[in-house]
Amino acid sequence: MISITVQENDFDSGGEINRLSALGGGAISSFVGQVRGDEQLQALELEHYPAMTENALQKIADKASQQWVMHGITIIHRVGRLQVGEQIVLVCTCSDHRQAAIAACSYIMDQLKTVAPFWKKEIFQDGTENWVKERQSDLDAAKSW
Amino acid sequence: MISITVQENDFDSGGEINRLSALGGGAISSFVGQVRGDEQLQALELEHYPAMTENALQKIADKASQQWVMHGITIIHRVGRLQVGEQIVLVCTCSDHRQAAIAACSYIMDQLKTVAPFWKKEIFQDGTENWVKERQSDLDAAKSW
Amino acid sequence: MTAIMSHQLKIVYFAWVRERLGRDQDNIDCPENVETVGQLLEFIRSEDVAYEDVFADIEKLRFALDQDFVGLDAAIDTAKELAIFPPVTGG
Amino acid sequence: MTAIMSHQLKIVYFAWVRERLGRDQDNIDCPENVETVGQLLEFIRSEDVAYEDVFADIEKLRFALDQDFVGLDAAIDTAKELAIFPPVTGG
Repeated sequence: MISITVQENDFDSGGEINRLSALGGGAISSFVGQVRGDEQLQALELEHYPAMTENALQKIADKASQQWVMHGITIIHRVGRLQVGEQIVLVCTCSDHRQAAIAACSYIMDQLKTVAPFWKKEIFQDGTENWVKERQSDLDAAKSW
Repeated sequence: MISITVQENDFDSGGEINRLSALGGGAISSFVGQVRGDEQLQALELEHYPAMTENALQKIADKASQQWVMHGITIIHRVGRLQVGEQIVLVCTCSDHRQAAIAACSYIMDQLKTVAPFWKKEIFQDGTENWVKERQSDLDAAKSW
Repeated sequence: MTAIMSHQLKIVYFAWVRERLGRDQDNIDCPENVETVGQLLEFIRSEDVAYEDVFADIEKLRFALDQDFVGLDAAIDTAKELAIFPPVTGG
Repeated sequence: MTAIMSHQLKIVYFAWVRERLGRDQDNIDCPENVETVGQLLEFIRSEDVAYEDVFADIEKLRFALDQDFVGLDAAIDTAKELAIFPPVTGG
């Protein structure tokens, strides 16, 4: 059961975990990314490529399902303007075994960072803006699998 | 901020994630283990060593805090009789970086499986009982760090 | 009939590529002799100097053809949509 | 005064060790010549045959002295509580 959602609204991480728990796998791993209040950051503007995004996330989830035996995968990624402290992304995986659930969750986050068509613009308290640059550590992490 | 709880009652994974999110780290990883409905299993009886348990969990969390820069760690482990599908354990970690959060969460689960004084008895639908045996794969996982 | 063969291609822009160009898409007639993404970039730069600045450092750009990541040497063939954007930074 | 020196030690049992012994703890007088966990096991086996069966396969047992995991060669010293149990299986 793969569920992919791109939305402006916030999400309920506990509700999503419970939904995957209900599949009875026994091991549920999740990751939540939120807007970190670095320096004078006020908000992030999350842009995406609507025609491509869900398909790109689906492909990542499919690859995870091929690599590990999964009961379910949920990916929720928000777009639009997100204030410091707000949630950005949720990845939740359910498997019979904890190593599979945790590895799949980590794999999905690493791939998402490098192949899902999202872009972050930082908006600072003084009104200046900055498009976030790709990080070599993210590229390395994605290649490590 | 390390929070360790051993309790009979169920827990709210989403509430715990949100509590760590409020620390502002940006990356929150969590793992939930639940009673998997294997074969004719009806319930698990979770026994522990009250005088030792919280201290053992605290030591694991302390070691994780030394290895990775963490904002917070929450460990909740239930004891008593747990029906199939019920939650057993929650580990939730918050860091500035996803790799640290995920690695710490995985590390804590691996250590918990081998050094926290809990014992599981399987209770089957026909009334038979079986104390769960340790698994070599758990010992190997704990040593891999 | 000696009409020059061409096909309609939609180009979509994201993030700072979109901002610097001041628009989020173009619709162009892609001439038949433009076969790859790289050749298409050369073609549109020759058509409009506004692209010069944005496309100056091609290393900083990424491309998707009909919603699949491609490199500069990818054949455009019958694709309907080319996306041009900086490296992704979601998650 | 020629009293034999000894100290009170509480022994607690968990899981199938507790079930097979039919009780969750014992309070014993630990003689002075019993210095290690291993020696203590020998001593209590000699005192009560009920332990024979449960402690037969010592490889299957784990020990904690005052709530810290220890091996058979650990010195009991002034410890107040010894726990005897099978390998842990939580999580």
